[in-house]
Amino acid sequence: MELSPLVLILALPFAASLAVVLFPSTSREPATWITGATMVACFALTVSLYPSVASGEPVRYLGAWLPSLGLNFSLRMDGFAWIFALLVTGIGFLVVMYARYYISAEDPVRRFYMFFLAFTGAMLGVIVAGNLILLVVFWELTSIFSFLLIGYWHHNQAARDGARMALTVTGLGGLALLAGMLLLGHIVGSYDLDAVLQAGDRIRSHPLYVPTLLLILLGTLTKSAQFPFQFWLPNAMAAPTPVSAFLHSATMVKAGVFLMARLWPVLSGTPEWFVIVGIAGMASLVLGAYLAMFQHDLKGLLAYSTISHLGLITLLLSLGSPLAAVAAIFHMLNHATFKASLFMAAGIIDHETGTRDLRRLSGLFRYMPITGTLAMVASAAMAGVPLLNGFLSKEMFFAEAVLTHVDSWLDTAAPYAAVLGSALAVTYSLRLIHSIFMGAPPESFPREPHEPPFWMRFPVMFLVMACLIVGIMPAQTIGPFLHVAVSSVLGEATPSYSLAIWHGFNIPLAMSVIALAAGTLLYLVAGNALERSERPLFLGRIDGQRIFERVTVAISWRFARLIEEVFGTTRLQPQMRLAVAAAIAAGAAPLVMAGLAFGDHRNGTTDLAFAGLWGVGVVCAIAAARLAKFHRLAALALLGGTGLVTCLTFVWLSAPDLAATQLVVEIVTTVLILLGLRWLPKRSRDLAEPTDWLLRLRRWRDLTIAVVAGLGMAVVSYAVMTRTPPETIASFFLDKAYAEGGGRNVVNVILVDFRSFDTLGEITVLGIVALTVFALLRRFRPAPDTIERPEQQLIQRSNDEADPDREPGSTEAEYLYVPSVIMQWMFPVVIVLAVYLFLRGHDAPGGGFAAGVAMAAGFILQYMAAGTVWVENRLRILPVVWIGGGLLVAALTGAAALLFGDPFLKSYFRYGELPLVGKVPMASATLFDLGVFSLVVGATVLMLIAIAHQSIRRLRAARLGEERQRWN
Amino acid sequence: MSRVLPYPLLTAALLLMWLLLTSFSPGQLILGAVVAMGASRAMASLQPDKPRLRRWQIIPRLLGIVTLDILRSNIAVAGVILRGGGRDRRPGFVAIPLELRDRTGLAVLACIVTSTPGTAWVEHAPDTGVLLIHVLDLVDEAEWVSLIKHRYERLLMEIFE
Amino acid sequence: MSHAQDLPGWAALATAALVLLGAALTLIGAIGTLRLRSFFERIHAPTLGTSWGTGAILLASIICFSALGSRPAVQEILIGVFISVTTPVTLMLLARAAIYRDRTEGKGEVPPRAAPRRPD
Amino acid sequence: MELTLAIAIGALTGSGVWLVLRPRTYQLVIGLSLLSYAVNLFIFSMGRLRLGAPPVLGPGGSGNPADYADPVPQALVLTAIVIGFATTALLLVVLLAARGLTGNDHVDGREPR
Amino acid sequence: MEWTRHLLIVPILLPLVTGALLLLIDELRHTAKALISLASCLLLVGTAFALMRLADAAPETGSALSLSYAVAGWPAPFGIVMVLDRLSALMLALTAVLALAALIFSMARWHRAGPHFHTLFHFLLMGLGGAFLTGDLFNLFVFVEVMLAASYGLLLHGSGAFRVRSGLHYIAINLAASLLFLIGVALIYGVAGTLNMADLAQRLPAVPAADRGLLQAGAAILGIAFLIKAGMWPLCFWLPSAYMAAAAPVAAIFVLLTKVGTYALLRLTLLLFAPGAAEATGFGGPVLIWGGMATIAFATFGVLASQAMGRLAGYSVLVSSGTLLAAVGMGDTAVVSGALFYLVSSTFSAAAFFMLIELVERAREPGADLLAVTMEAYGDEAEESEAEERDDEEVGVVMPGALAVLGVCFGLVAILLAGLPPLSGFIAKFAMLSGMLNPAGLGAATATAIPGQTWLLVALIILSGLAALIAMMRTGIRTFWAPLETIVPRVLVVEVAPILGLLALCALLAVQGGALLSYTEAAARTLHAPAAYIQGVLGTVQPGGAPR
Amino acid sequence: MTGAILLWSVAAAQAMLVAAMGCCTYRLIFGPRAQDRVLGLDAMYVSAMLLVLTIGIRTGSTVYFEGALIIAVLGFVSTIALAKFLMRGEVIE
Ligand code: NA
Ligand code: NA
Repeated sequence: MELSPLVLILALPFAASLAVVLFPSTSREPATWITGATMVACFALTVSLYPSVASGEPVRYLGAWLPSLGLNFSLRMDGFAWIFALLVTGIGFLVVMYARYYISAEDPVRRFYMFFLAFTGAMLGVIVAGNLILLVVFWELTSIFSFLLIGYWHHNQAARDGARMALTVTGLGGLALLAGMLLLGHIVGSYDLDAVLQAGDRIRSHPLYVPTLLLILLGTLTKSAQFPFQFWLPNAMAAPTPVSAFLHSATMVKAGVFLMARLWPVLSGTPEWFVIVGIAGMASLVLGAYLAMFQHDLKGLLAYSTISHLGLITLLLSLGSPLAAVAAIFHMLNHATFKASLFMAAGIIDHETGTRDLRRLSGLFRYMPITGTLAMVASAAMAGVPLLNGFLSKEMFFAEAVLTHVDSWLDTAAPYAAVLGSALAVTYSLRLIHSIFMGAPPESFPREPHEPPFWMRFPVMFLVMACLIVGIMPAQTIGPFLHVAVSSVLGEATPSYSLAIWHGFNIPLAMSVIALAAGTLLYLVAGNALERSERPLFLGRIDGQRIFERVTVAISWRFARLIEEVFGTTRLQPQMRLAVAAAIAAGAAPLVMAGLAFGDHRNGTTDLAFAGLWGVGVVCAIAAARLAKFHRLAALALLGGTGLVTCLTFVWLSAPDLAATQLVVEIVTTVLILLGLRWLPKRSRDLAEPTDWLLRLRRWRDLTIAVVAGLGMAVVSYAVMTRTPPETIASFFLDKAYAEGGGRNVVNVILVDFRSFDTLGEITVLGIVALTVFALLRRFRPAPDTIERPEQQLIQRSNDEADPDREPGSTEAEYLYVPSVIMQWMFPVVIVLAVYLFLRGHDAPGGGFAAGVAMAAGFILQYMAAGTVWVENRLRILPVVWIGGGLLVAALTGAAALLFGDPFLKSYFRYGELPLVGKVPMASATLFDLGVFSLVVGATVLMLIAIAHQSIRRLRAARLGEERQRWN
Repeated sequence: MSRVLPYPLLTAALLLMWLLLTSFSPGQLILGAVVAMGASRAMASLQPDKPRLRRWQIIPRLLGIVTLDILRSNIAVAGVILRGGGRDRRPGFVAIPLELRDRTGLAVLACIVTSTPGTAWVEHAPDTGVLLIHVLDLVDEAEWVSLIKHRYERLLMEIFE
Repeated sequence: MSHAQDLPGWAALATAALVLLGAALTLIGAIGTLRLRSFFERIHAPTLGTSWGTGAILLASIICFSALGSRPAVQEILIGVFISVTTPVTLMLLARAAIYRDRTEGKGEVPPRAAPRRPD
Repeated sequence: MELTLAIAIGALTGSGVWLVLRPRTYQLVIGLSLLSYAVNLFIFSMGRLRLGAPPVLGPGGSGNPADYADPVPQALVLTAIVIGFATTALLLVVLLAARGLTGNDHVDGREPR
Repeated sequence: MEWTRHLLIVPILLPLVTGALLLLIDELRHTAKALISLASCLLLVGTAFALMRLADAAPETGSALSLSYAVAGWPAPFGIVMVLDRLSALMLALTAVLALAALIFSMARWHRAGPHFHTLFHFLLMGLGGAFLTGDLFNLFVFVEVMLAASYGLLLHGSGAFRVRSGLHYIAINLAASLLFLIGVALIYGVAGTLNMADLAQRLPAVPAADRGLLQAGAAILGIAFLIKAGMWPLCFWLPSAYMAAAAPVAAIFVLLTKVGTYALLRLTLLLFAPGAAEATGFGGPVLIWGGMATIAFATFGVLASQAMGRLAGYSVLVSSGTLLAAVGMGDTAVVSGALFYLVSSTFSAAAFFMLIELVERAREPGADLLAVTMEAYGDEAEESEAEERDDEEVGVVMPGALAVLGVCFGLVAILLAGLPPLSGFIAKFAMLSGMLNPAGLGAATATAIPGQTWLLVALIILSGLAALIAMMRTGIRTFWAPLETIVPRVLVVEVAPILGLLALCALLAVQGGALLSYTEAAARTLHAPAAYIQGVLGTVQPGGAPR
Repeated sequence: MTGAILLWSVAAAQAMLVAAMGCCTYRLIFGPRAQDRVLGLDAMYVSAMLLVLTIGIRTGSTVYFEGALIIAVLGFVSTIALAKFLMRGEVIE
């Protein structure tokens, strides 16, 4: 990025903002100086660009950002931007100077300057952005940093509320602006400002013009605090005064009118523009001025006055006439100067007296005559008194207001509104001056007020001087610069206008006189009433802030919660119901649309035994569903029955591998659930069958869903089974299994070779689950009613204790005395079986998985026969090692292929010649399967043992408890 | 010997099992031996009571007797069931004082009693040696006691004690 | 289903008969579990299936596969051995559990636990 | 055969769905187990039914591929069985933990009012 | 060149081996485990970026091959292939970076809060890697299961009543989804006879009309499974609680899990039902669009209604899910490109948020958030014991100025979630919206008017940003501004560093967004040219070179 | 002829075994007590094993043998777990 002055102007504030962080927070001087210097530098840079800007050709910079989306880092400074940049940096500098004295050392000074600088950068960005989206970027940044600045004293409830409200409103506007800019880009085909400014006719005639306009206006009107979004600005007065002086006179709120002026050539001139902008402007003008009169807070008065003056500008822009636009631009500058000085004066007063309440302030003039004089002059400018800059633009405004642009009631009302607004401005300006500086000296101030330090007062003085000079010699001072600004906005449409104090006796002058006189009269009549009024007349009940809060809370909180409750749930059953229903719908929709016919592909005749078998299976399943609530054990046994029938089905339909695997899994699952059942207290029947009709209805609904789901699966599976099978990938496997996979059991070859990757993933799942189960059970807390030994054991134990010939625990010993012998002798048998299943897998049903589960069942058998302690005194089973080792073996077997440049998991197979034995098949897949075996053993044992261990954990805890009792 | 082959008989049985499962080939013999030895070692780590077969010659006789008894009982019980549960039948428990103390012997006895339809092993008290069985058709209690004691227990005691 | 034709007649008939016998015994046993009135009677019934029911079908299998000549089929013996070793374990444990439950609930038909013979 | 199996799949699905819509955790476990049987059979049925087909290639890998049952769904079912087993175990343990921590066996951890 | 092919397996193999290896190391050797884990994760990041470069080197369309890797050496469509294209490479890189951040964060304390954290973590990465790379439907199921299983473990990591209760829901619903997945895959196999995605795409036109309904039913059921995982309304209610319940680093990596569903939908809809075969989709597109919009709407209200920050974060994950689903449903290249950018940005920001929440909540006065706490008022003693077991003080350097740093991070996250400039959230949103409004590119003449549903979506996306702004502002003010005396939390550098890193990435994505955007544009174009994918898979060459 | 007899009798045997399973199912569902259910399941396992053997005979294939063997060796594991649960309320102590 070359160091174009434009880039520098933009980058300096941000860079300085970051630089401020680096300085210690204890001292405020460096931050102040950096900020001031940055402002000066930016100001100087801007000034240096004057020659090129004055030539009429904007200064440009183009950097690439996201060219494919039309978002470029394009900067563009024309006269309008130039004068605004000057205003921002100039007033910025003065505010820094002022803030140097204003911000107390107890405040986090660094943070203030950081945000202040960043805000300045963002504001400059809005001004010089040459791309609509880039403009939005900076626009949003101004919202964010203004939020941070307003909330600077966030220990204050008011500051927090003000900041929140400001960001909510301007954030909403910003997003709308983004949408509007997107539409504008869509209409124009470019986000480039130059291109957009060229495309006025296309924009105004486009069908999307109205939504575009609405969205953009939503952005600008919220930003400029225009009706009906004006309410956030008074609340933003909780900000430190330098912030108000900067943001709410020259920068933040000006961004809105700035953008309206910027896009004025392409958006204005239509009835929609006129009506919307006009109403907003007029309402703001009058309403702001009216409400300003009633404010007791000094800054509140200034805030409403700002709304009113921005309304004036907005109203001017709405008119669509070039002369009005000139007036608008001129008033933007004028307002900035007098309002900034007034804010700073207000800050001085607050600073010196400790209050901003107009009712408490009085007679200050004798304590601070210089400040008082300055404030009076600035107020006069605000009221539009001749010889001051405010008067000039107001005259132009009056002149435009009386002209008829678009014939409507709005147009007719404009001059009256203008006079009314001006008169009210006179009233509140008078009230401001009179209430603060005149009258009796106050009885008590928090501290004795006196003049502020010179350099704190200097910025006010400077700005007031500017008001005066411009007011007296407009053409010689501001004239050329204003012309550059105006012509850069209006281009060829720039009208001829004259900046003079005296235009002769004309209607605008008459209006000015009326306004001044009426305003003064009003203050004389009602001044005291204003001072005593609790709230504004008529509109007092309409409290923007409260309405805002109510609406926000209603929409963003109460309504949101309602929506969350109605359209969401945290319960599981509705979620399951929805999932099932969605699946049914998803499956049914295409079938309904495309139709479904059954085929005639069949294998074998209906076998009665098979049908009977499934009669058993179905009855078991339904009974399990029926009994699962109160007869858990029965449901478990029935589940086992269903599983058994499933196994038999696999046998029946030529899938012995599945049968074997399902069988061992079945057995282990049963043991597992039984282990778990010990920790589930019995269900009592008191929460029994539903009697309530609603519950019954729900059960019927669930039953319907279940039946439909079942029917659906039945129909779909029948439809597929009766179709001629497609050409599948299976033939490949059948072809290659023996020749290239080295196994006759195709299913097993698929598992350990063709699709060994699936198997690797699958055993990982098993391993993960085992580890999870283990982890979860380490923190296991049983249900309170299961912590005690099971009922049976208690009874048996008490029987043992009652019998003098028996010792506690002898029932248990006796119970297993004979059976455990057989159970132990089955251990080596199971091992042999597991090895057999494992080695056989490649050629016949079996394989690592079935073998592993079988092996695990062997271990469990021993645990059941003799108890955990007994087994673990004899066998050191390290299930986690089995899991890790198994995974490593499987993974490394697969990875070994990489050494040969082959892909992962490629298997090698050959026949080895062993003495005595002969040809022995050797497949690397067997090694892989060994990994599977190891993992499965480890995982299964880990899960089962982790549950089993809870029983002895409980014993240990009980023993600890007993000991504790003994010691106490 | 005992460290390498802690349970020679078991190892042999497991080897036989392996060969039955696979095939009687030299390769399987070697493999089976390895597997059987490994399994026996695993068994050894459980340190079960080591049964001593003192007179294994009697085993075939016992087997024969049991097979025939079971066959007979099969017919009898099938008859009972097919006759509709038998109203005149008198089921009941029989307590038999056993002298056999060897756990393996008892286990074999349990298998025999249970496998024989019509008798069921219900409860055995190791301290007293009293065995409680349930009989489907109990005609003469003493006959059942002597059947168990003389027909099976005696032989088992000869084999194991 | 060609293998059925490959079987020598005697083997086929023997197999058929044994299979029917085994299945019939098992079925009778199962019917027994329905018909017999108390649990301790019912516990006798399944042993029909586990003893000669299984034996007959295993024998049928041995004859069938030996005759088919695919292998000297004696491995079925293993099934017989394991079934007759493992089923009793279940039944023993179950019977014991049942009698304890009956005793606990005070059902009169079961005898109390045998008292030890005290040394006189 | 096809009809029988289709009905079986349907019945298992129906029972399973009914149970997973019930409020007790144990019902959920049993229901998901039944559903996984149903799904396993469903996957299996997608390879079409073969009665009496040789499940394993003949010695030396001989045999006409057309005579064999489709091995792919079988392999998929095997994987599904394993994963189903794992998840059943997990759900069971979570159920136990939830029972201990929440004091009831409702799937939501609290009894509805 | 050949060896680079093997890089395709590394994102799966490396975490697998690491996870397994860590199991063999004693549980008490935390440092050793952490270091191995970290090293592996760093390697993974390197690999992912190498893969991204590899993928990006491929020409975009035409006869280009997507890179494929035949696992076990069996050619597609019979064996399982891993397929690398720009999209999968992007997802892998995203995974790796996020994993690194979450892993570093967990080093402060979480990795010791329960057994085998690192192993589970790496298995999760393995599942993610496999899911993104695989070109086989059933293998996708397997890897999704690996991912889910690990996520169950990680979600329950640390235990506690709320966690277990949410875990139960999470597991139950995902099990149901997995069953649907299986049904869908099986049905597709039953009708089309293949599992390979590319092969399936190729076979589709040849499927007889009579079978088409069944095939679509299979695809639709599969779609429901993905939609449950992606969190589309009304199948998404499990998500906020689950994510809220998870430990911070776990929740951070969980942000990716919903993206797997979205990824699969994107991959499959564009591969199987490419724009050319529009009639084959039937209802897929509208369901995604309307469902996505419903999700955005619901989640937006959820964001507003959330008191606890974790819940807010959960709902904002849902917002991004809905946005992505709707964008996928629209399917235009420009929209998909923007959506991919959005995917990256929203993932980073949500992950950073989840990690931040834990640190921020340490600063909360106890009882400051009573309402939020009542939701967790379930477990009582369980939490105590958790504290007990965790009491071994975390080791590491304490972060100075913690509160300020956390505040800045929070603000940045808020900006990201609201889609405000200057961070990547804005660019992402802009790219998507721009794509929606200018499907043929900015300035290109559009013959057809933009349909109403697009307008609705645009509005929803913008409004969801506003809601996020309001909610985050409310929360932030309550947390950082309102309390009179904030407890300065003890925050370690290793905890803040990953958050800052992710946020810095978001900033970088904004500044240098062009690079990623041109990548996602290329990725979107590749996705819209399924022929190249298919050819790359089915015309695969063995890495070893030797024919079998 | 003999082949037909064999097939017929195997089919009949299968029907009988299935019927036996049906009887067991009755006990499984209706108990009346838990021990009856366990007994029913145990008997069902045996019938299932026999059914596997008959399928082997019918198809002339030895590959189904493993299934039967697994039931013979391990089938009792789940039923003894159930029995022990009834007796002790706990499977592993
Ligand atoms: Na018996
Ligand atoms: Na969390």
